Amino acid sequence: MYTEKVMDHFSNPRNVGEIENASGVGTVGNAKCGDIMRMYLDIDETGVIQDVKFKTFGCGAAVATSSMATELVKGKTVEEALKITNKSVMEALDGLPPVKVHCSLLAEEAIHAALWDYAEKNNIKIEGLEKPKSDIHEEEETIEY
Amino acid sequence: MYTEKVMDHFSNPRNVGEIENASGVGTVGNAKCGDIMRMYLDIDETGVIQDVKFKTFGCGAAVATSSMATELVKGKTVEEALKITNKSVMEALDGLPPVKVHCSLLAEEAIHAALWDYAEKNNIKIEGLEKPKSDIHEEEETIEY
Amino acid sequence: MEKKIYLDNAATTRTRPEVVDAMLPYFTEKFGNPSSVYEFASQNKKAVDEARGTIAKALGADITEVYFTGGGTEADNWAIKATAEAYKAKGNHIITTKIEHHAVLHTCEYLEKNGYEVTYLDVDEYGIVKLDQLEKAIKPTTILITIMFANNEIGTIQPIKEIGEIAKRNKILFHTDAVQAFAQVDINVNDMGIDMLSASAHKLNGPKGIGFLYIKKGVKIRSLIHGGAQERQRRAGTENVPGVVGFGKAVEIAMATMEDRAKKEIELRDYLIKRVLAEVPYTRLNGDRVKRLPNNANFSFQFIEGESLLIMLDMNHICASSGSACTSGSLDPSHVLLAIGLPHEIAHGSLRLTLSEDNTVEEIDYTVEKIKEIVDKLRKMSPLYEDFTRKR
Amino acid sequence: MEKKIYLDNAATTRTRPEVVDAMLPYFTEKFGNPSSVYEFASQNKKAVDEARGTIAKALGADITEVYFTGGGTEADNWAIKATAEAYKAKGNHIITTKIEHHAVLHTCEYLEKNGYEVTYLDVDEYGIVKLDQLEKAIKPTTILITIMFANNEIGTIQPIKEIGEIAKRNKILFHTDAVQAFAQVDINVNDMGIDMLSASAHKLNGPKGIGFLYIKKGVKIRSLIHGGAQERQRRAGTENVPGVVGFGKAVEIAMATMEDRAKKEIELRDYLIKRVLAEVPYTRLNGDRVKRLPNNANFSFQFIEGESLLIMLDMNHICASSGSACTSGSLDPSHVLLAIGLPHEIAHGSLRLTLSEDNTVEEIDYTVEKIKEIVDKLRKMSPLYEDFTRKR
Ligand SMILES: Cc1ncc(COP(=O)(O)O)c(C=O)c1O
Ligand SMILES: Cc1ncc(COP(=O)(O)O)c(C=O)c1O
Repeated sequence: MYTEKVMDHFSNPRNVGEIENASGVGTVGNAKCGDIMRMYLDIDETGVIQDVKFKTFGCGAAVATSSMATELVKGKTVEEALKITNKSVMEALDGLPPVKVHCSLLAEEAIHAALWDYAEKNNIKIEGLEKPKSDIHEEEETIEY
Repeated sequence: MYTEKVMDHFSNPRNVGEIENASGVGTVGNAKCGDIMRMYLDIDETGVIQDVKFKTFGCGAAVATSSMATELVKGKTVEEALKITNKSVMEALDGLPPVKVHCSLLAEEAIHAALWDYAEKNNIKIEGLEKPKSDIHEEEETIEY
Repeated sequence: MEKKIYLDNAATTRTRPEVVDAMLPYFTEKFGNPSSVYEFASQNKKAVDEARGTIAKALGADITEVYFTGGGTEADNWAIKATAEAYKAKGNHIITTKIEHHAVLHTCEYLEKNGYEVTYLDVDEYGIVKLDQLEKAIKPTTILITIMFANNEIGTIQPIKEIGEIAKRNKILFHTDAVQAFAQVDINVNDMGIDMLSASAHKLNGPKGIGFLYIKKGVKIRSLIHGGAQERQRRAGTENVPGVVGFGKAVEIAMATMEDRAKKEIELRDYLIKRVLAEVPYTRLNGDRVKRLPNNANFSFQFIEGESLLIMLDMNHICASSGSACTSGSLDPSHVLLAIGLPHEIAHGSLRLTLSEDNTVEEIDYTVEKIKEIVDKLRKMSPLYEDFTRKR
Repeated sequence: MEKKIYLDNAATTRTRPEVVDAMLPYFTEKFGNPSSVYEFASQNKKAVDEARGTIAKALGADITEVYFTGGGTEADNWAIKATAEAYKAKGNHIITTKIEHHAVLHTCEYLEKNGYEVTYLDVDEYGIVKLDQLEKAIKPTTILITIMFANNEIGTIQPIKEIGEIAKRNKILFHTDAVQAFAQVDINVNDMGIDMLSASAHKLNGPKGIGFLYIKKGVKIRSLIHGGAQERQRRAGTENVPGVVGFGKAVEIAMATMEDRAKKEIELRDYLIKRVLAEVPYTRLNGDRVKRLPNNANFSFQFIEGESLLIMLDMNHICASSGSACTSGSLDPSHVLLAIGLPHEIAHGSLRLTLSEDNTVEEIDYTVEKIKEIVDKLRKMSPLYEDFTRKR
């Protein structure tokens, strides 16, 4: 079902984790659809993404696209990061099964959401970045075990 | 599908043939249904069936019931022959598949038709014998080869 | 049992040992459910798609256009019922022929009871559809033409390409029941304008219980069997993996050997036909002399009845058929033989012999001798023959 | 491939070698069409009826009440659609549950689009139908109650006898999808008031592509597949003789070993459940603790997603399932888990392990260790777990 690259990024995901006091954090997706991605960015004063971490609740493709997305943004400037699309993530993974394409969209949105957070925190406007619409729009009730 | 008795009477049918100047001949069934039976009876002055022959166009069951019917009537008086029913023919054959029961009816009717012919020829009335309704009711058109 | 002579390959065929060998691993080793995500099962998905690809290639179709079913009958039912349903808004008229297999005929009769109108086209004395009648039968409400590729009883092959053109010109869907024709004669769904095509594995040395429906891309048709998302959501139910794999293997072999096989069968068939017609009097060949399946011979022997003939052949270890297998036991003579104009009594006396490449000249010789003996014996007991000889 | 641990017997099972052995002669030797009149083929008719007899006995039914189909899905479709059609004059209301297999659910949805009304009953948190709700749902127009015997995801066994009594009291036909239950738990159609019952061979170590529908004598129901006169004129299509024979053999063995097998499976299952619940925090068992199939365990692991878990298990050669196999790949969480009240995020994190008698304690131990490792790893990457630990 998945390409070798996807399987590689799924079994050995790069940049899993959190960043304390990150420059920007974005969380997209929702539990109802079964995918939640959170991306942490550490951006220096020159606007270069020095570090990136992610956490993902989701299928193999969701994990792999998150992992690949972090690799793609690392070392990039904010402007360059903005140009990373779901297509570039997919291509970098040698493709995804049709039913999993939405996962790559989520990765794109996660980057945008983290950048948006960074912009808001620093009170700057990033050209071409819109407020991401996807987010955990409903907290699911928790149940007792 | 068929009992051993049926197969025996089918593969070695008894009394196949014609009787010249038979006392009575009866033909029942029609080509449309795929079964035609003709029975020849040779009846002596005392009303005893001295000889019997048949010809049948039909399936295995039709042939076997005809054959069995001839065995059952041979040596019987007209009155006794009249008592032979399709059930007695079937029983004598150890049964027939449900779709083939109509063949045994045909055998009963063939006996009746031959007796009717005998009665008509001799201008007598046989108690309990009605004019058989079944007969070749339509000559099929023949086709060229 | 003594060695039998099997001459009923239109009823069903022997599954090839190579086919069984191909199937075997999928029972006890690679037994996973193709829909499962794990590697162990996804190899089965691949195996299913490989078979699908082999079949698509044999039809000149795309791999996404082949949908597996539980047999030819299901494929026929699916094509006809689901089209009727999907195109209800457009119309309620279906055109078919009088000589279809019961899988098509009874499905059409079912639809007639449910508000559809069905035209059953006549055929000529050789069993060929009259194209002008077909054209005339088309109405604004016609949504489907379903005409079999080759007939199972008399082997007649229809002018499928011409029918496809008529269907296309009138923008009507065209389904063909190719259960007897697939992998026996050349078929190209695109060249022939076929929108849907049914086939069944056990007619071509594959296993029983597996068939397919070809559905041209873009043809909207509903599901017949609802449930899981198998077969691109069009036919639910856990895939019969061994069956599919066996089907694929059978098609692979049948396509590779088609030409040689047909040549061999035609030679043997023609020898059989020639001898029977020459040596058994009052006998006719049913169906078209040329436009017929390579392996089919169908005779009518006047004055005798088919079942008796079959049983006596059986007693001589010859397996043959009168009407189609699934209707023997019924008392009606074959609807196909009646449709080509045979009177009842002659239709009753018909014999179908359908060969395979494994049959030999010796078998055919033996069979002809036995036919002669048996026909003679049965005629001697036939009141119809008695009448006939008296009249002469 | 390294030795795999197969824990997905609800998706499909390994065909038993004895079953394959029983089938084999019917491919290449006794390959005749059971409808043919000759001796060579009539032995196949006998073989089919022997299998039918074995199955009838397993149900406490009469041999004439068992009709072979191309699988469980077809049997479900047949029972529901054909009843709907046959009893149209009486009413248009059908009662089922929210936790049926898609073979039933999607068939009901299809009927809804065609003028029928369907009530989907709730189940309690263990997946058991509420009998009082069932009683209340019955209307004068109700023609069919279709409730599964045992659920394929969470293994819950329904109070079938009680449902049968309610159906009988209200003179409504009762169909049960017993695809997961047949030959796994005791079934007697007469004692339980079952009018129709579906089953599928590949769930009980038989071959894929063969199932049956039990139809009680006197139940009038139409055909789903029209054509030849097979299966007492109720289900057309050349009989899948090897499939039927394999089904018969599988049932024979499954019935003979049922008691011992269940005992063994229950022991292993309970060991698995006990360990997982004790050793993996934030985990729940789905389904009823007692009224469940002997081989079914279904867990939800909070904060993680099922597919990831499955793939990682697969990388460790463990075959398991989240929702039902035929819907994996879909993005919706299991409708069954939602119906028992799980929130979406938890439904997404479910794992179904379904054992066979061949599984060992060692395999279970290994599996539990792997589950622990993987769940831990996935939680460490889960934003939901992060939020949860932060909140604490
Ligand atoms: C022309 C034709 N159509 C349909 C069928 C039905 O195929 P199956 O019996 O495999 O369902 C057959 C054979 O029985 C056939 O010969
Ligand atoms: C409860 C239930 N019903 C129906 C089916 C469908 O059976 P099949 O896939 O054999 O058609 C299955 C299995 O897939 C099942 O588990």
